[in-house]
Amino acid sequence: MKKTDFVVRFAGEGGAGVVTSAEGFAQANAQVGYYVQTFSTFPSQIRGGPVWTQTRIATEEVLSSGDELDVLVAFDEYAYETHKDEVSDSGVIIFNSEEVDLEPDGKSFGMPFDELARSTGNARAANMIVMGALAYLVNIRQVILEDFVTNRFTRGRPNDQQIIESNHQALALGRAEAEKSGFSLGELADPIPPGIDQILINGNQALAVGAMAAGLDVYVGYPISPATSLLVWLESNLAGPGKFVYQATSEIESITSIVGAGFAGKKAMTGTAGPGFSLMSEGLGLAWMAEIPLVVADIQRGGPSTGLPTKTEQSDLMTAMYPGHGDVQLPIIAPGTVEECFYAAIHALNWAERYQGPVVILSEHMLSERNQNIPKPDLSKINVEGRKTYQGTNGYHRYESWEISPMPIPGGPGSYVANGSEHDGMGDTTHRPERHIQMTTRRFSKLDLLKDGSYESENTSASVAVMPWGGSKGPALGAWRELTAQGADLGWYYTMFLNPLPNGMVEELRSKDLVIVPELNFMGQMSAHLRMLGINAESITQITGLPFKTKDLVQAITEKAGIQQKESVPA
Amino acid sequence: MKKTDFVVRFAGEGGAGVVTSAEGFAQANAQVGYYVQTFSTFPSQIRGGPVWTQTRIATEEVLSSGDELDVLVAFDEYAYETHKDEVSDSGVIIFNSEEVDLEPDGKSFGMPFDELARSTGNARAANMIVMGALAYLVNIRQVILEDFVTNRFTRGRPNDQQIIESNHQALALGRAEAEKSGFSLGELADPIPPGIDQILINGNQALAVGAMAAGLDVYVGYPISPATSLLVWLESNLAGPGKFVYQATSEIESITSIVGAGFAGKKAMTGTAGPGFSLMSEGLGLAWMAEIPLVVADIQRGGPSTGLPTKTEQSDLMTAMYPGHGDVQLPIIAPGTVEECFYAAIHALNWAERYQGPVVILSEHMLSERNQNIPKPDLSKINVEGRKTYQGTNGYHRYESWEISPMPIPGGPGSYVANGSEHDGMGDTTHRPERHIQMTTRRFSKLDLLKDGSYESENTSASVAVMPWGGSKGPALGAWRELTAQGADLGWYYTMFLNPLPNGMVEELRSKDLVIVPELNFMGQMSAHLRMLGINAESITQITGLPFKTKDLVQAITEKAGIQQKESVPA
Amino acid sequence: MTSKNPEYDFKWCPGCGDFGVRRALEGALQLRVSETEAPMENNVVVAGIGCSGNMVHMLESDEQPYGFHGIHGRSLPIAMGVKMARPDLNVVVVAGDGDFLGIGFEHIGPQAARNLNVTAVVMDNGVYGLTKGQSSPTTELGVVTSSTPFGKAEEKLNPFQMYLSMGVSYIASTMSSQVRPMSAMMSEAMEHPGFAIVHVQSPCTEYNNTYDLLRGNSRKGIPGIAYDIPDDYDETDPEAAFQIASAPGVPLGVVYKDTDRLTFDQRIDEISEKAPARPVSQLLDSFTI
Amino acid sequence: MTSKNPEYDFKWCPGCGDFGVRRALEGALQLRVSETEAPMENNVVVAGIGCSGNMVHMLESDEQPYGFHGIHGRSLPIAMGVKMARPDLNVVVVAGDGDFLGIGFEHIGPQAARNLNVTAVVMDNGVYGLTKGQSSPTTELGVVTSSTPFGKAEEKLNPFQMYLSMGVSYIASTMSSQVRPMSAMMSEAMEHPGFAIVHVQSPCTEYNNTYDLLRGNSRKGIPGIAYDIPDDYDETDPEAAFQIASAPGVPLGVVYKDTDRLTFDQRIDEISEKAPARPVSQLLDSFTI
Ligand SMILES: Cc1ncc(C[n+]2csc(CCOP(=O)(O)OP(=O)(O)O)c2C)c(N)n1
Ligand SMILES: Cc1ncc(C[n+]2csc(CCOP(=O)(O)OP(=O)(O)O)c2C)c(N)n1
Ligand code: SF4
Ligand code: SF4
Ligand SMILES: [Mg+2]
Ligand SMILES: [Mg+2]
Repeated sequence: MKKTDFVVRFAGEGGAGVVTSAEGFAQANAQVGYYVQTFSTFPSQIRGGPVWTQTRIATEEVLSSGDELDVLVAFDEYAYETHKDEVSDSGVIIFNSEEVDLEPDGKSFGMPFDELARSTGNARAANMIVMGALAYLVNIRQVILEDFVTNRFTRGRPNDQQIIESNHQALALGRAEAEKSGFSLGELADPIPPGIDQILINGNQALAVGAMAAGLDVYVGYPISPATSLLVWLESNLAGPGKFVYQATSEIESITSIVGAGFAGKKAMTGTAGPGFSLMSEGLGLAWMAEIPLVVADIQRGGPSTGLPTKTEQSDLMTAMYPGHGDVQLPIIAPGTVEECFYAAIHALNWAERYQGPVVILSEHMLSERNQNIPKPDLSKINVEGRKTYQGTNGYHRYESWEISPMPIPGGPGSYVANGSEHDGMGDTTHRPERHIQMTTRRFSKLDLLKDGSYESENTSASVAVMPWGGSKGPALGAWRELTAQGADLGWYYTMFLNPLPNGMVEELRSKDLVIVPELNFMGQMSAHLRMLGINAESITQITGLPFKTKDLVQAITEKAGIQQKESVPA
Repeated sequence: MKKTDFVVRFAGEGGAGVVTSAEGFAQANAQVGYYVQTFSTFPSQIRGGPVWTQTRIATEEVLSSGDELDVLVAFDEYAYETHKDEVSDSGVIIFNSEEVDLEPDGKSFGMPFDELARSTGNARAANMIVMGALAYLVNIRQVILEDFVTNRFTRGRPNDQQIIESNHQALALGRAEAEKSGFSLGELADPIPPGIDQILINGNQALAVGAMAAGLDVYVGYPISPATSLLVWLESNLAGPGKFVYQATSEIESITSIVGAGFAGKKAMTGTAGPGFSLMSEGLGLAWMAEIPLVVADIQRGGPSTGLPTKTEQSDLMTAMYPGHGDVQLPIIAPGTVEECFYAAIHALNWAERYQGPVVILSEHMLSERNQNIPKPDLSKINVEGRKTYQGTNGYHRYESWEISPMPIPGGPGSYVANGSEHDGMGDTTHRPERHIQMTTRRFSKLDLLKDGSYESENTSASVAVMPWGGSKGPALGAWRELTAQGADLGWYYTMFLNPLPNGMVEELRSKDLVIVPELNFMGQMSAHLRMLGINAESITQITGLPFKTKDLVQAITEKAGIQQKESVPA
Repeated sequence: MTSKNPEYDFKWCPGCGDFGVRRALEGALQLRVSETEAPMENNVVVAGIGCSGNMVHMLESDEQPYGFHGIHGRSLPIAMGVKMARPDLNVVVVAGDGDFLGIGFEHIGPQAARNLNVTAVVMDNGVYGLTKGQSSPTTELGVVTSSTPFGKAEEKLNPFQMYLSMGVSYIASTMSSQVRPMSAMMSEAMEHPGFAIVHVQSPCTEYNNTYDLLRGNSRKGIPGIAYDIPDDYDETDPEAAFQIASAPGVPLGVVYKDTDRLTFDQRIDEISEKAPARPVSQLLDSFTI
Repeated sequence: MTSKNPEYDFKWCPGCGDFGVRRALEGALQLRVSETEAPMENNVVVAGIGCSGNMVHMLESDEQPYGFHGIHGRSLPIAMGVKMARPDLNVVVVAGDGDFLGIGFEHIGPQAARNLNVTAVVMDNGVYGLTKGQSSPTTELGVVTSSTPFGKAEEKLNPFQMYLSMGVSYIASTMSSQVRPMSAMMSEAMEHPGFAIVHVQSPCTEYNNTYDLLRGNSRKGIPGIAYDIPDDYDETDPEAAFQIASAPGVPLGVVYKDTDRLTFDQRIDEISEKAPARPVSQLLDSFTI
């Protein structure tokens, strides 16, 4: 039987070509219809430092970056030592024999990456040497990589041909080396091209393009890992009349300036990570109170405080929901895949306009850096919502009604005062009890407009269900499928609309004996929220700064569900 | 039967003597052993504006400011119109006939406050005119007020005698006027002096003195209602070598500077209200992460955002518990009475030292402004906890262990880096998974040291219980007593230690069919937290900016408990 | 808007300097409406938190500008959001010394560096009025306030030196009693291409009554520290401006003016001309495998 | 502390200016220990967030000062807390241009007004290093960075004018390659009674390599903008200081020094002498009915 799935990790010093090899290999295979996913971790230091990128190639959609390695490509000694234990029993290690010397161990083979590259006359072709070797190991047709090379280096420059040839030669050399080594991992099944247009994109890029597809006008952000790439990408791409993108001096300036832009009629957004989100606490309360549409994308990293800037975690849920003092509860959309990052941004901007208030997107380091081929969104099918603006004459009182009402835009009729103090219909400050009751009711009633989100549910008759959120969706789905295949009676629930939860979902979940929530935090934040809603939920948590492994979840779910089944016997 | 309870509201323009009359009347009666409580509301404007203060006098401890008025003292027309409907059927209205003119309505009588005052040769004696009249209405012995006057104005100044006489005269005139009016409310029973030393103090004063009793060294605060009085009072009273009190430039400076002071070995505190608390979000996360002892007193007001600065609310619970991004959950102590404000401060400072981290005191506008006579704290009985500091030699790693460990103090041995990034034993930044696991476990394990708090419980066998928090304790206790007296089978639970809840309390509450939580917010924040903990809790909420009335709670609890009883029949 | 609104119950104390500032601002806004023939709704007043900020509710014209009464210290970034979203609108900030120069201080420099085209009216009373009399950055060293019972331990901030070294491109100084000249300054500031600050000495009769100090009081033999900037003064000369800023007393007039700098929105326009505005479909295509 | 700590994995890039600053600071701290005979533990280094702030983990002496690696932009108020809690300790802030002059800008003025007796070492590389090359307040107008692909739309902030107008009482300017003079400045700054800033041009070889620009490069025909402040310069003269601050180029030396002002802790001491220190029992008595 042919392999349907291939996991390779490239590891070495930053700058050694680790990332380019990994992403090149992914792209080459994506081009012929394989499903690919890459996951990278970077050190905190700027230049050099240990880097690794994992590429997974499969004939079906890839849910996670893979638990075990089929191949480890070790660019140096440290990389070899650090990662060798994650290679599966049947796996192979390719190491750079210029950096590492090893007794034959029946599992590894070395080749001189750079020497071979230089022999092609192109010192920068080391990554092609590696790719050639990999191609041999799982028997990927050479032409796939050759075509990739040809496309990439056909740039209309005089030396194109020369570069292409040297790279083809490198591929051949690598392939030959692998063949010499005598190792083989069998044959990777032919791709099953999805037959639709695809794009290869990472989570933050998808989020940014999605926001633009939803009509983003203004983006103000302050650099912070892993959200900086949103700012950097939009600085180059959010262009044209009426658009404004800028680097603020702090997150306090980011949030308060988009409050101003939202008030002035624009679709405005900022992006940040935990520390910046905490600084936005007061500004978010203002947007809620004054009813200003805007979106904050919190690309979560390890917390609290400065925490773990380059690690992944799902620990900002509580603060996203209750960002500050007083009665406030923010709408939250948390994408679980690279593709969902695109749609989460669209829904978030739509929600902000629809309920006239702030919306939080909770993404994650893991998604922001992940490259994946996804179906190319069909823009013609996307529903973009505009703001219900006031068109009448002056004398209108924006806040007069008990529920949502058209919003006047500066420069147009209906001038009022947007006010962070409790206010009356026209926005003037007041302390009358009846006004505080009316306005609070008004603000919360608007959340009901956002219960139209969709959710996934499978085997809904089961009394125990699995319900991950965000980036833990992939590994959890993998584990659920595996357990279900083994005959376990487990329900599956998933939504990216965390608050408010889609209509009907809460009721369904309340009927379960147990809802198991895999999440990457210590407190079990999502299960706590579900318990608040009267759902009997428990978390499976992990705080390693890395995504769940499917096999770990299979075990943890088995235990939790098992325990529960026993307990529920006497009842 | 004699009256055991007397509620009078003084209302008029700011500056007209409303507050002095109310507090003077309270103090005079407190001096002879009555239990008194005053509650004031002020307008947002600075000078003038409508003010009212309510004074309650009773022969037993006063739980709330009182639902209905026995007497309204209206200094002007507006005051009369605004408050007259809150006077009980048997009540009386005294109005200033110079400002209000009224047809006799069988319920009100007027007298010329200022004219009468001037006739004593002391134009500032109007408040004594009023007190004299009040004394007659409930037959308070004149000597009580006369002695009060004598004490207050014996200041060793040449004209003391003259002032005292004019005031005595004013008391007599007021009494005579009331007698003329023909009104009477029966006789207030003689006081039952508690036979212990008492002090008359408001919530913020009690909190500040309590903090000093616990050894407060450093206070840095930024003005904000209703917390400003903490700063102002401490600026004058937190003095002496090694003490530091200062007005910061913002709440961000407040919190980060006390982080520095706590790190340097001091008992440090700041005070604020909602908007300032939101700005402290990032700083609080730092204190949690770096494990720095400090206390933040959040004197809650109406929220969110700038909200209702001069109104009372209990809506900062969620943000106090989850102040920012990442896995963090802060200890919270919420006083429910003026007396508890004093002890809450002591416990909070003790907790901060004991678990080496930030502690939040959640007080309320309602308590901060309330004057009440309370047993004078016996300082000899107070347990003040110091910090477990490191005394060894250098090379010590503060964060090495999995649980709490002695803290080195700058200037002494054991230098380390206090770090807001995830760190190793000596405080250097690290990204290793095992460290994040260890440090997170360490930080949360320390919360277990704080479960020693006490809690009140009555009729614990009942399946339905009432459990208020904070300032709603008084009215809830009144309602619970009334219902219990009527034969309802209701349990009573109360603690000021909201997080972590005292040992055993959670287990007890889990055994209830229903825990009813009266709280002054919209979301029902405390009951949500209890549901997270697996307790079947529901809230009774109110968002008028005013405290609960006992009678309203009696009704609401009856309904909730009633509903529940029906439902629980089939089971 | 309160002239017709009983629900709004805040009032300034009798004699508060802010009354004069309000009259001046009302005048400048009216004038702008009549001169530009753009409706009053093209004006946005962004207010800080303080007695001063309440002005946004108290403008008594029938036609009302838009208003934003935000959070303490953040009026400038909110104003930036409004202005960069709609450069065609006239955006005016009204704030107190504590709001603008204290907790909000961090926002002045960046807007000066950008030359954001808004006008800020700062009502400086050297005290925190709304919170009842604590010291502010412009309270003198040693002064006793409710929060400094033994005297302020901090030196007074010099607003004009700050504005100059930050590069604010229009700086005017006046006092609340000078309604007409103040109103003219405000009009000029709104016209000015760039970041303009009208810094007004606006006495707090309740906690820091400086009327005599400013205008002098012959009966009490108080000289008065406010003085008119001489006519021959060159307001475009930074050197001269620094001298005035460093000298004692309160100058009345335009301290500094630089009309040659591009405004933030102009710079952003220049940039967007360089920036390729590609439709979203093209951006998606760029990720084609 | 990293010389002996494998767990700490951050490294500066080869050639980073911060290496030189570290050597200078290590020297100044060592010198202080030997001169004052107070142990190294009497020194506290409060770090900002950035490549620069990582210095707090990298001091390679065996005896280690205390360190605080806090949050972005808040090193000054943390330092104030430490200093006012323990005036006997020597408190040093190490931070980058973004941390100190950007998000943390609001904290400089108040500390200058208080004359807080701490030393701040600012590593100015005109860029956000740790986040990989975005513009900072000291990035020149029009410069292209990863966050300003079409050029920065904001004028550069002039740190020295800022420090002067805020009233910082000791201001020195140097560059990272001048280890010995820099170390001497740091020592003097620690000695200085009041708020001292040592502003260091510390090139970022990865994103903003200004070595040639600063020191010049004859081969490339680059003159070099750093120059020594002449010996006859009067560092106590604010006028002169303002001129240097406004002139082009990077001065090397002490720009301004005022040793006559009281420090914040001295002022607070004066106050506490006026303030009656009453025992808690007495305070309680004052509330007796
Ligand atoms: C974050 C926050 N902190 C504190 C306050 C309380 N507060 C309201 S106004 C004010 C200062 C007012 O002083 P100023 O800005 O000078 O205005 P003024 O009242 O003197 O006109 C303060 C501290 C607040 N509303 N928000
Ligand atoms: C609140 C917050 N916002 C953003 C960041 C991300 N961040 C870390 S360092 C830094 C700026 C570093 O620049 P600089 O202060 O100049 O130091 P350098 O790295 O250049 O030495 C930023 C924006 C953060 N850690 N915290
Ligand atoms: S307190 Fe001062 S600033 Fe506020 S309204 Fe009264 S006079 Fe004006
Ligand atoms: S990025 Fe720049 S500042 Fe940071 S370590 Fe490298 S050279 Fe130094
Ligand atoms: Mg003021
Ligand atoms: Mg920098």
